[in-house]
Amino acid sequence: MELIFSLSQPGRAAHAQIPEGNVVTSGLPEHLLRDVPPALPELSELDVVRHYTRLSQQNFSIDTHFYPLGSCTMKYNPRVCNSLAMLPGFIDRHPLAPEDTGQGYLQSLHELQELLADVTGMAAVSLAPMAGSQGEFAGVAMIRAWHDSRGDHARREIIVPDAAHGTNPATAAMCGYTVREIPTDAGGNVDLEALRAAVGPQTAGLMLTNPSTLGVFEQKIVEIAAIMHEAGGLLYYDGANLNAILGRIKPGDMGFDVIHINLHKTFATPHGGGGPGSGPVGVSARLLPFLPVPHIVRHGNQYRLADEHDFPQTIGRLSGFHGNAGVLLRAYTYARMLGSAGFERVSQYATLNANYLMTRLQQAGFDLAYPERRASHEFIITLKRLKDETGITAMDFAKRLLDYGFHAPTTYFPLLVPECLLIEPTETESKATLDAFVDAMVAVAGEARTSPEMVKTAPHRLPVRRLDDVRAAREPNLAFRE
Amino acid sequence: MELIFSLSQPGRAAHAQIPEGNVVTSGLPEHLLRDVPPALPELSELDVVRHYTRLSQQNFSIDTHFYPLGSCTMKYNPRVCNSLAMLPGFIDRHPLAPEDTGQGYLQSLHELQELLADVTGMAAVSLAPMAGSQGEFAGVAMIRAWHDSRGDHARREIIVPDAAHGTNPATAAMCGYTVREIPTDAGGNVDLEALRAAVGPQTAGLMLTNPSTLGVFEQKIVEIAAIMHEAGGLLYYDGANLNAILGRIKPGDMGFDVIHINLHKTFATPHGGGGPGSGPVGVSARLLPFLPVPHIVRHGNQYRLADEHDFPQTIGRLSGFHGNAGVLLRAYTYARMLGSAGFERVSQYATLNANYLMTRLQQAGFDLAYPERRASHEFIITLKRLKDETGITAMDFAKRLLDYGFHAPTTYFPLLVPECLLIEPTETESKATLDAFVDAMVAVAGEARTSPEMVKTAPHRLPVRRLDDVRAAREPNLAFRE
Amino acid sequence: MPFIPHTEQDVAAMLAVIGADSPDRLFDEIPAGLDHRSDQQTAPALNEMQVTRLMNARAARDAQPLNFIGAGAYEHHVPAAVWQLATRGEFYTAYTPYQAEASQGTLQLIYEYQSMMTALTGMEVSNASLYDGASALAEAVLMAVRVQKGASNRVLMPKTVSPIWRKVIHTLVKNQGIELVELGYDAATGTTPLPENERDFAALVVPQPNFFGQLEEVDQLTDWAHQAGGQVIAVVNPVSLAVLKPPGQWGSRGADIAVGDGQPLGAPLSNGGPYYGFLTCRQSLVRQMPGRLVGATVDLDGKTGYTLTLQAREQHIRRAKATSNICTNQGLVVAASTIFMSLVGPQGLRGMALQSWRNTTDLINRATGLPSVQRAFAGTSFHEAVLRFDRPLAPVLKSMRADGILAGLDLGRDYPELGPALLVCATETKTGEDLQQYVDALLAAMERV
Amino acid sequence: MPFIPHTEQDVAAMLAVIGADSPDRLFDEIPAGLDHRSDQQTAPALNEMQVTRLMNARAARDAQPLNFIGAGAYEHHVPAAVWQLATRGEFYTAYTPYQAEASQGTLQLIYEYQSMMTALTGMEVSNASLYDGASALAEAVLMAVRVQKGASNRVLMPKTVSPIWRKVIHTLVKNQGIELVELGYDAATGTTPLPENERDFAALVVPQPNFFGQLEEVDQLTDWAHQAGGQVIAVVNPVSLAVLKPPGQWGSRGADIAVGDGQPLGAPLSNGGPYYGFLTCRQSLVRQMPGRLVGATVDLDGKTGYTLTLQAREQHIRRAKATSNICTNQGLVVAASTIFMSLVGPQGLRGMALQSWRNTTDLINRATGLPSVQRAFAGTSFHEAVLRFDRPLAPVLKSMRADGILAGLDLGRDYPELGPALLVCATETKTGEDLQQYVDALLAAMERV
Ligand SMILES: Cc1ncc(COP(=O)(O)O)c(C=O)c1O
Ligand SMILES: Cc1ncc(COP(=O)(O)O)c(C=O)c1O
Repeated sequence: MELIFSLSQPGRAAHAQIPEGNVVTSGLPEHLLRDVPPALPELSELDVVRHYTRLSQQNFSIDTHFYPLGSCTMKYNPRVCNSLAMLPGFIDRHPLAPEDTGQGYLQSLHELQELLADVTGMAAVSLAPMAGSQGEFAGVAMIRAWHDSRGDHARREIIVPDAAHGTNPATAAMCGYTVREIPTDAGGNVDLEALRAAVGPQTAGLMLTNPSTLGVFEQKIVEIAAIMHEAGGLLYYDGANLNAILGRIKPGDMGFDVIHINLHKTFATPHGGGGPGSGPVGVSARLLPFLPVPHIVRHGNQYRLADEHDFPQTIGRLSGFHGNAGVLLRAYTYARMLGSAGFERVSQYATLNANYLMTRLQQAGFDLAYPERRASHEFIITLKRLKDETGITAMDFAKRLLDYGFHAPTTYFPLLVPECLLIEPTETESKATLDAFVDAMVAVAGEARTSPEMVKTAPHRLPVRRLDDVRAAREPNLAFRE
Repeated sequence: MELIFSLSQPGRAAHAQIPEGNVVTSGLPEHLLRDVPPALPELSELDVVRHYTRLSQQNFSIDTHFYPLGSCTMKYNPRVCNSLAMLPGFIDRHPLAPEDTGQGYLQSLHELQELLADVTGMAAVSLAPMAGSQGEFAGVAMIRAWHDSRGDHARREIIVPDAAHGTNPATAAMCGYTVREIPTDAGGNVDLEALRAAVGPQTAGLMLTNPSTLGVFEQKIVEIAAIMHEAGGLLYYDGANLNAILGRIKPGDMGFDVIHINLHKTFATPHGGGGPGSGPVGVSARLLPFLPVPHIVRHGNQYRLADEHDFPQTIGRLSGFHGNAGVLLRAYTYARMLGSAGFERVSQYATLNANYLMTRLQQAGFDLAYPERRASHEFIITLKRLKDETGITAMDFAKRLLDYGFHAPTTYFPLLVPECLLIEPTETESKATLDAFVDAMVAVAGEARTSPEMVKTAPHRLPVRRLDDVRAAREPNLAFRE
Repeated sequence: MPFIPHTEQDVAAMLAVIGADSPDRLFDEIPAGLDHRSDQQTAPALNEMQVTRLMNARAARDAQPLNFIGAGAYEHHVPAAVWQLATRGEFYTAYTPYQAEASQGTLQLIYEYQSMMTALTGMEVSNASLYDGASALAEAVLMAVRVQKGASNRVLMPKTVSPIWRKVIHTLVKNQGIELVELGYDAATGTTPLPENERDFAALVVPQPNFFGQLEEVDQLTDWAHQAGGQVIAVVNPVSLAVLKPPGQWGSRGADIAVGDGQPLGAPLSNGGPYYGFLTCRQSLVRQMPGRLVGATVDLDGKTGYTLTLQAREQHIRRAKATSNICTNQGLVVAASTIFMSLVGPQGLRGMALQSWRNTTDLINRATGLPSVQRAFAGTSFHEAVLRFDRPLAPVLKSMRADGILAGLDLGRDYPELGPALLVCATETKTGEDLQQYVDALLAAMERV
Repeated sequence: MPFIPHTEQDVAAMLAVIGADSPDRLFDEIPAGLDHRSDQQTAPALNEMQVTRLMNARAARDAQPLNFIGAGAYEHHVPAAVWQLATRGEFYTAYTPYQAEASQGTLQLIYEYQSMMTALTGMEVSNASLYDGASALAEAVLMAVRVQKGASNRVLMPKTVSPIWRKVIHTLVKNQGIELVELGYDAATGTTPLPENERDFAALVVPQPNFFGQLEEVDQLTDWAHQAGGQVIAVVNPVSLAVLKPPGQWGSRGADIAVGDGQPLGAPLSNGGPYYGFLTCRQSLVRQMPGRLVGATVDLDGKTGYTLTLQAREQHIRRAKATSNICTNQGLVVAASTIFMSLVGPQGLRGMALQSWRNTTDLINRATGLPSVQRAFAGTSFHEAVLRFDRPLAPVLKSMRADGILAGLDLGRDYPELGPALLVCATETKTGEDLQQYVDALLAAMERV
């Protein structure tokens, strides 16, 4: 589509949006003023509404398409959560307003803290982190603060499995740690021998996703925790996959010392084309003093934001105010609609859907990465054989699926499975949708053999055909210029 | 797309929408109960959201396309009018709640009454009618009530020009009148001789649209009013085209006794795929006693709904409560954003756009129905010559325009111009859009000559191709059955 | 210039093409003396921020008390998805779907709506909506008289039909010489006895539940009217149809036409509108129906699509001979309603109906626990009921209003024969605490007055 | 089962395909003893109606007084179209646009956003957002140190940068051994003097307007830092940039990196989030940028399209060597912001900025009309300013709060050296009456305390 800038014309404006009065800048020092107005587009209100309405229609989204993107938990985002979070009392409140003006808000968030602590089996939860990755940061920073508080400055290393999400090693690095990668065994579990070999007095902690990004439950979790704790390190739980065990198994019971939760996955807050998310972090009792601030505390019927004065050992603040408050309200509303029985159902049906889809695809001739294993809420197929036979890559396959009206699964992650598709249907999709997806998968696999060229040049029915990523990176064009 | 029923499965439900508790019907008489549940679809919330989101994408609309539908005034519908009309205080109020709970609402509507009376030059305005056609009903019923109140029962005829909108004769009939049609002269005005010949002691009134549905201003309006009033009839103004003269000319000044206004045209309330609209009716002083009820009156700072007790001669009530209240709030908000200066600009720019587009199309070789006339806010082209030369009808032409991403103009109305397109751009469209539309018109005219088959079978780029209307009417299939 | 995109250069360029030296020139065909721009006295333009603040303040002033009024408009929960979807620009800003190929969204939705309404009422065909329940009943009356080919112009109208609706019908049909014959109700049960003395009539109107919330003996009434050669027009609350026998099954042949107000299916109370009227009927009457109809058909490739059909009934084709003058209907509310019905489904609708019935019953039981309050009628009431008091109502209502309760509708004006009588309604939106609050306020009122 | 579409038959059929006799069987790889379903104690499920009532009540309790607090979050009018469009399902429920062809809506929007942010800041490239202004500044600090290739780990941080932001930056950079060197401010002007004694540093942070609302001498500071061999990180309020000189033009070479919080561009105050951080910089630094970037490219037919690009900087490719660990960013708020900027355009943004400046100036003038209130600083303030009082602030604020006014932010805790000092802000949302109400409440407070 045309860029919004091409609709612009000097002197045009959406006049209803212009504040009254004609203010001149006299009184402001000349040398601090801008000489030409910023080149923002000049448009009527209709232009803008029409442009962005049409633009939106060029997206796949949960509200329009099945979106089985592994590791991303693209479940239904209840519409009511949005309306309630946008109520005037909530959206009009300034974050620095006195606490008595925000008791409804603070109570909701306090209850969310408690509810998350309960469902994860942690001693306390902080809602401060603004996404999973910042939750990881907070968690690893707390691990570091804990070692430091004990004078144990030698622990400079964080261990991560090779299947880990990229944010894990990146976060460890941001916390000043070096990263040691350990391999996965043939069954999809962490290689215990390698772990044993890796731990030592330099070990600060281990970051683990469970169920892992390979779509399987880490069966040796109890042993892993024991190895780690014996070595003096702490256990970090990447909660991106919490949807798989919600209401059934608590990370705290597996021995994790600190965890983050992606509310924009398990708690159904929208992904918004890239965010905002929220990554609350939960801790076992020994890490409590280090929680990020502000933290919501309750005194009888009153709620307030506790800060550095209440938590002198805190790792500190993570955001200008208090994290992604509006996202937290959405997650809270969702949680209340589920109730405890609902939590368990989430993991149960997410798992049922994944195992059903996995079985059907296997029966349809697809190769599973871990055929001997149960799927958690997601699973991996590998198209290596197909590629060897037809030249069709996982990416080609994914692009052609789009033509069938399905968003593609996650491709090429985790890195250790060749030509992989990581498929996560979530609990909110029906059997009928899964069956239709299997049909599309089978159809594309057929096309890979009968008309590979068509698959290689897919998609064909979308607003654009295959885009040239290489050119985008070689000749970066990152902004419109007249 | 699939029907929603095909997604249904017995036992499925959007559980968050089900009231708590399991109530049984014992206590209700068996013989008054239904034996099988109604065959409504059984769906999850995601199913519903996805279905209707996708379905919506199959529409053209102002928010997505230029929509130059003559007589319909498809202008931008400001988004804020919707949010404000949906504020809890407004949408939560029961229409029979005591008036002290609705003063904000009543004040707004009272101001709307005043503002509409002012801008139309009428003595008073009632907001009761729920669309233009009901406004016509109220107006003609008042004409009848007036004659009746004077004991003048002989007046059984309403005169309408042949160019009139279908609702005019239909309304006259609903009010128990017979309809006498009078012709239009070659210049697009009412044939004055025919009018003189038609009036008499049987004449109750004349219904006139001005500017007329031919897209021209009725130049002899002052004479027409004189003829009518001399004959003892009253003058009805169909305000569907008020956008053309808003803030510049008042129907009251032209001699009209009663008028309706389509708020869903001139006052930018949404058409919603067919409604709701609102058709306030304005009257000159002599018709005041007959106004429909309820009518909003003001006592100092207090507002209340006056009813039959206040207006004993009223024609009565038109709706179960008070008309399309939410539509009225939207119109009020819009009117306040325009202000009086804004009213005048509406008609000025609507007229500018229409005359520009008319000139450009004429220059591009299209035949105008009234080449000697100014366009009002709309104008007519006739494709008769094109049809004679190529066989392409106005309908074919219209369908092909859709492929170019433009909604078609009104076709085959008014009935007296052969192969006509009635084109109304409205004031909210930019020159750039009009120019692009001209390009499309020219392109289609070219195709009519070079590839008539393609035009005859258009559209080709929409969710469906040309639909078989004849079959729809011959073998009516009006509801889904398992 | 709010909402006008023209720049000065645009205007100049456009005028040049037209060959006019100023925009005013474009109005030169209009007789001099009609120009009245100068003396308009309306408020100055407000920008969006200002109008937002103004309307927020007014809406805040209208913050609503706890409501127990029904009487034709019912407070039900409306799922958030309903209006979020209905107000998507593609639905909100489309016109009547005259260009079918460019309007499949609206058209398929209406077809689905028609299907749902026929399912709900047990009738064969449904139109695409009328203005509201009252005007739909008026159209049904006109239709029934047409169907009977003018054999009679009398329509039997029970007093148990909403008094406001009866007034609306009078307004809308009187000019066509139709006579509405009022039928009284049984003082004990608040329902309509068989009007056995009536013979010459075109149609009998049968409300279920009736305005008092009482259940009428619809089978008997229907069979009686059919035997007497009249049509039967059912007036129903669509939510109640999740539980009550649908008009299509009344008596041995079913009602002929069913109408009602669609408001309970997803429209907020909203000061009384926009709602919509539904009208369903037998297949054989379809050509006498007022309003728009959508039908399924096929395109050039044989693919299913939807289009407006049987338009030869309508004003834009038939003009003075049309079945009605209606043009614009209540499309957007129909869109909301269709989404609403899809979301709540048969289970949810049944829950709404039964929970409303239970809450109202509960409220009645609690209220009649007070010595001075009684049920006005024996028999079964559904989700509304009439309470009779031993003292004037106005001060009681005022006292309860002061306690934050809208206690119900005072029937004194329309049914003076009932004495102090209050029509109350407690839908599924009310909790046990709400009911208690009602009864507490009532008790306090009785002590005060 | 809210949000779960499965019927019993579905479950049975699915289990049969899997070959499992119960859903529990699917969890049989999980070590026994970890199952903890029984002891969860959370509230029972609420249906949508119930949760709506609950949250409505809580939001109503949080009805907000008239607000004059700024300090990093600004109350501006947000056009209704902004969130109506941004919350359309296609934007609201899409993921990060990894499949470019199926995400052109989001991708083109981000490209447009990047273009607007570069226009506003006068810089060459913009990323697709970071979490918020504070974390964006932290990322800029890390980036500047990387750009300088570790030549120095010291970053000069004026005290005129928001105290909370400084704390956040400390949290986020301290583990990488970066030292934040605090620069004091001139007591008379509330601005940052040239830190002429500093030599060894990677970057100087320059806020404009600064936390006190005062305008810094950005040209001098920028040129000085560049001469000293450091990078310049601008911290700006995006609305002010409609009027103030953009960072790209500061001094003779312009700032190197510009960051800020995007909240004023269309995000409601919303208790502090979600907002977003923006980060723009010179083209030459693009490979050191944190966060996502969208670039234009072409498809197989040569048609323009948009895609995520230069991903080799990011964690999912670069892992421990990535420029940042950020993954999910604040996409939806960016969507809202892009729509916001398109709607208000350069004229509207200028109006917002100047009207806010005028209102704050007006407020300051009125307030300092009282004998006991003075401006804390000479020099020019923009749309915030500091008032100094002759008595303790807490009781004054309390009194004004009781009169329905949030009077500003008490600076006592973070800047005790200022004495009783209040940071106030009156944006374009405030009317003359609002200002008067403020001053009246202030006067009343002064009389009371
Ligand atoms: C396994 C895993 N860990 C961490 C993250 C990072 O979470 P976020 O994107 O919220 O920062 C993700 C999400 O993409 C993930 O899938
Ligand atoms: C000229 C004219 N008159 C009357 C009407 C009827 O108005 P409504 O559709 O609001 O009933 C219309 C609208 O379609 C019209 O164009």
